[in-house]
Amino acid sequence: MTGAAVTHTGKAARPGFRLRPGRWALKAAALVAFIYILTPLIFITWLSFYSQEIPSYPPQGYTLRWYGQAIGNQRFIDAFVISAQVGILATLIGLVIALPASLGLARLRFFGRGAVNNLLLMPLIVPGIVLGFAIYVMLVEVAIRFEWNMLNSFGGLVFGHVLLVVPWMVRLIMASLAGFDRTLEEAAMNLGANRLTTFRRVTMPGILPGIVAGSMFGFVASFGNLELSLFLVGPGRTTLPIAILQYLQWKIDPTIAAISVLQIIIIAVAMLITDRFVKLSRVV
Amino acid sequence: MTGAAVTHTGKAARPGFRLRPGRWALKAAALVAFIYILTPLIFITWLSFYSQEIPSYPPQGYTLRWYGQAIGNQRFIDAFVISAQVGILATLIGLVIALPASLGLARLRFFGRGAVNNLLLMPLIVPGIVLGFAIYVMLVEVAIRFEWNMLNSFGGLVFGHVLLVVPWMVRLIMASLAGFDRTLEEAAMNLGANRLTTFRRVTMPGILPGIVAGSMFGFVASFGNLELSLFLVGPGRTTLPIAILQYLQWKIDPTIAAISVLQIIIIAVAMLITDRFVKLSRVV
Amino acid sequence: MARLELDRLSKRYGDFHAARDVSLDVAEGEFLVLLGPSGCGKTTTLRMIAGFVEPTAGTVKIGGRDVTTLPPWKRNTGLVFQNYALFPHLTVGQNVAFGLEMRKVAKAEADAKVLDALKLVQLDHLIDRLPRQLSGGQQQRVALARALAFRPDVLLLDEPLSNLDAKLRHDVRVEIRSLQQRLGITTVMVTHDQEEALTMADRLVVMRDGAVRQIGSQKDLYERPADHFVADFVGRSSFLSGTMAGDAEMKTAGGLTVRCAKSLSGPAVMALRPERVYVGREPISGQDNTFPGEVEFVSYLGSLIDIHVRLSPQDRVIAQVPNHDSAALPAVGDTVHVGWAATPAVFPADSDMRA
Amino acid sequence: MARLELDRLSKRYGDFHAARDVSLDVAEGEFLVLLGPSGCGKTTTLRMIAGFVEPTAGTVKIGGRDVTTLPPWKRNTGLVFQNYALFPHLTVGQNVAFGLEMRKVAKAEADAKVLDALKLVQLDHLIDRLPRQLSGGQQQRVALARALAFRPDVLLLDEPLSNLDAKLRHDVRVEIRSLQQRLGITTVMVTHDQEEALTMADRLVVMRDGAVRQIGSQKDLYERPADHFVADFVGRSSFLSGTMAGDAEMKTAGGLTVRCAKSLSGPAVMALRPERVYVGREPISGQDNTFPGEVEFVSYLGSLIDIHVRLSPQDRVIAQVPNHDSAALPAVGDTVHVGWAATPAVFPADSDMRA
Repeated sequence: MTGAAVTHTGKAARPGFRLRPGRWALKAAALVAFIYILTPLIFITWLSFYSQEIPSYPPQGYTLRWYGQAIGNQRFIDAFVISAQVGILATLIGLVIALPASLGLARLRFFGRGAVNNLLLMPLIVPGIVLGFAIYVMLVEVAIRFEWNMLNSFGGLVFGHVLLVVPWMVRLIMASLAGFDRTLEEAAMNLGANRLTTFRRVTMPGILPGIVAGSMFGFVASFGNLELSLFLVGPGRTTLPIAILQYLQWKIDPTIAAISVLQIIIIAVAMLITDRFVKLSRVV
Repeated sequence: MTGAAVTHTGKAARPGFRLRPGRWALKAAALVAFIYILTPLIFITWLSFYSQEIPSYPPQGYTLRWYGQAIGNQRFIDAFVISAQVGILATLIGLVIALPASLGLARLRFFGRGAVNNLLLMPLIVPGIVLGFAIYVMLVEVAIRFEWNMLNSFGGLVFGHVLLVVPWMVRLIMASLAGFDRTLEEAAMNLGANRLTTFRRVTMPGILPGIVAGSMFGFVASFGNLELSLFLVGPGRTTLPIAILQYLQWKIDPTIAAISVLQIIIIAVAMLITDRFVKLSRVV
Repeated sequence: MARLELDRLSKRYGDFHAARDVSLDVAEGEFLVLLGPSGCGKTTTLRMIAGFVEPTAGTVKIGGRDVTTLPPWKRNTGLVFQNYALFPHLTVGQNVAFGLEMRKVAKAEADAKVLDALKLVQLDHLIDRLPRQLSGGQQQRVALARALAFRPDVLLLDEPLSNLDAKLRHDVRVEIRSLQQRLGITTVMVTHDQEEALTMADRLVVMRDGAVRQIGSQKDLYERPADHFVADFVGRSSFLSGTMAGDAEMKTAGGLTVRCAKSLSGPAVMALRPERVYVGREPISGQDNTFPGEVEFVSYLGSLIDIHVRLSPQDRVIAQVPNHDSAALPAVGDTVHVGWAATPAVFPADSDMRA
Repeated sequence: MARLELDRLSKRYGDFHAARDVSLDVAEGEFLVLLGPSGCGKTTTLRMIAGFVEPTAGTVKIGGRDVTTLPPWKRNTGLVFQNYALFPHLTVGQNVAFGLEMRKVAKAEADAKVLDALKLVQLDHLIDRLPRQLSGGQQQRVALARALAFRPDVLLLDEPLSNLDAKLRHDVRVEIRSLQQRLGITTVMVTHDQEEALTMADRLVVMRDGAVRQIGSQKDLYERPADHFVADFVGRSSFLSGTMAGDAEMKTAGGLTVRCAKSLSGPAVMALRPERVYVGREPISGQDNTFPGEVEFVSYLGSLIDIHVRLSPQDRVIAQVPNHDSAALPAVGDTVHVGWAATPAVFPADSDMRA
């Protein structure tokens, strides 16, 4: 018992001594990265409280007015609702596809497994505009060929967004599966659980972190997507990023800053909640 | 020696028998996910060979003309060069920031480490339009305050794209570091290598997969980005995704399909090459 | 609490035979140990009994019922895994209750049985803990309780002690063995540790390359090993190699003529248990073989002392003497005499073995 | 090839003492083994010698030079890691050359030394292989060659055999030991395996809870253990616990009066080595203590047989008899007599120890 304690303490101290200059340099680098990413967020937050309408320096005063405008704007509210609906639906459909697909990819050896695996990465890295145009073309062809018009429909939008959600989920669920001890499944079967019960009672709880994190990231990827939606939204069915873009084409005032800050807060809260259940830094 | 062989064979056979129905279901699910992602890509490829200018069905014939148009279009060529330059510069700057930051985050315990870690995830999940607007606002404020106008400059564009590159790199380098056996560093130091030599001769080769994959993903994320660039490009300095968007606003013909296919091919080739050095499915 | 019969059980992966024609008959309440180096097929055999590996040929019967084609969850075996495999998200009590729950045992009855099982391993006070809050030894005992709670027909132990530290291992050995005897449950254990096997088993099975080499009691294996491999793997031996010269006589590589109690022909190997080799200042009387030699190495092993004696450039034997208080030990370089009785432990040389 | 001196070396992590006042003096060419259970501070001590852990207090001297504040790369020690830590992207030859390269040895000379080092471990034919193409035993030998190639002042071995399988471990022990003797290199090895420690060491250091409990030869530790812990950890013992009753007499928990060869007072524990306990049908003559008892358990261990005899409900001793051919062994339930000489192995009871 003491043994374990000692070994751990010993390991925590690994980096050894006389490494302090190096340590400070590394900490400084982490700080630079931190500031680099934080600065734009600080500026936009600052701007969202400016009292003047045209961004300039110095601020003439501070106000909460823009938040009121952002929350009160019916176009933004409608767009937010659409984005949320699309994101939730796409996440649910994505889960139905991604969970068994991840299990298959993680556990079975079959011809073309590596190819499938790499292909599932593609939506993460193919330019959004290319992917959006590809889906657009597909829906056009389907509409012409089968006279089934998904173009500019809610269904088409969700269909496209599922494509954004699945890769995130597959990645994160597979990461969880990689860390899952399969002898637990054998133990369950030995104790009398059939395959389905084993999955429900033992495998699922074990990979829940990956499922939660995958759903969170999938939802957020869908919620914030602009490029795909550009091709797929229909009249009167605008997602939040498009509503923001449209607003910006018309005028630039701190309303957009306010609505951006609100989105960042919502996402940060979602991350913190997820992080309580799943150490994101471990799973992502 | 025989021992090892046996154990491995034994493990490969783990899933056991009488599980065949389940296996087929999982393979089918992986296939569905595969087809889901593949279909849009197939459609856009098909379209790029249509001989008629207006997408319709059935195709009236096939041609390579659109590829010629895509490659011959000076606007696309210029935009491609800009995108490549921005991507490469952002990747290099990103590497300088991300490599020490990853080392610091992976190896040191300091106050706020978890926060920095999660913050570095944010650019992956904060909506691109929000991030783009935030950088835009920041550059505006900096321009007003310090009279240093990065807005609509090449430098500003690169600055923004570094923000896209860093999170990918940090993730992937940290994943490599997590799998790196630190006793190798102790071995090197014991053999007489100082800290720098140890890093160069032992640590670097060990985490090279993460660095390569991180650079690849970072570059691709920068190359394909639309939202950030929308706010940051200047007159006569258009990135490829923006050039495509502008072209699409003007007309929809298979040229865009052709240029999309070209991009997909370039990215796929980059992935395959990277995959030769680094098993992407292991590191991403 | 049932008889377990394996009949010519085999498992092939392509060209590789993980198990070949393994036939065993384990009596009700017997404690059988499968012993062998890694890769000998012992784990494959255990996994075929539990139902995780499908045999290529042969049958498994538990309590007279052929279970060869049944999935693991219909076999009613209790398996204790090497890494314990406790469900990390369930408490100790829920872990132990799992098997009962799968068998749809009523809540009240299950609760009582869980408590009984935990009392057996003296951990009933930890019923609400999570596995990660327990020490390795405690986890091991919970795994045992979990495997016993639903009264399996056969208890299967897969190197259950290999993750425990040395001192604890000694205690747990005795605990498991006495629990098994108290419950009278048919048990098959797999191990590569011969001391563990010798102390716990009613009967032992030595395996190699997928095949059974010898089945017998501790005494059978030690005193009458079936071949060169068993003589080397079970207990310590020193070996003399040479060629059979005539009736019950071997000519060693170094030219000594050694009497033995078995007739063979061709290249052969003689196994000598170190405690049956006597050392003295004078030729050893009353032994069939006695040779002079030079002490090459004296190894102090606590209760025992090993004396390595070189009889010729090619022949070396080890004699073991108990470490009694006043023993005047020979020193390295001394000339001594060693002697031993003619032994039947002479085998055709096994080409796979180091001599 | 230098003397190694540790003077009151200590390492604290907050309230936790990983090592306390460890003082050792290792002579040139000596093979010293640090022995103890996990967490006893042996690895921390080794890491302080190698320079990976900064001592809170005390000094490390190698060849008379104080290296306490030098970084690892300026210490000239050769460390063999438990997991070998071979550089996976370098060949065997490049691995072995690494230390020479760091010392800027000219290419031709370095090549010759690499070959020499690999010949020492008989692996010169594998010079162009990558580590992953080698077996565990071969990797271990490459690690040894790498640590020796640049002629370190001190060779440090961190449980170098724990990742090898049992049979191989025996061979490698002898190999390392004879190589060390041939090169005459000062060596410190860390292990938790007492058999390994006993067979390899010139001198042993038993550690517990960060502190040195006893330093001495095999014989010192076995025959004159310093305390309860050492008696338990090194070699096998059975223990009688009780209270000192008078001059060199202990009253056991079960009420027996036992003579010993040391005077103490208060609660005490007597350690009995099983080979010094004699069993017979009659009271044992010529021994200071002799008691009747009932045979509780007979354990067949190959060359040895353990007989567990219960003397009273609270007192049990283990007698070990060599497994000679015609020994008529007592059976479980028999009444026998056991006897042993008055021993100085009586210690104040250690509250941390199981009795």
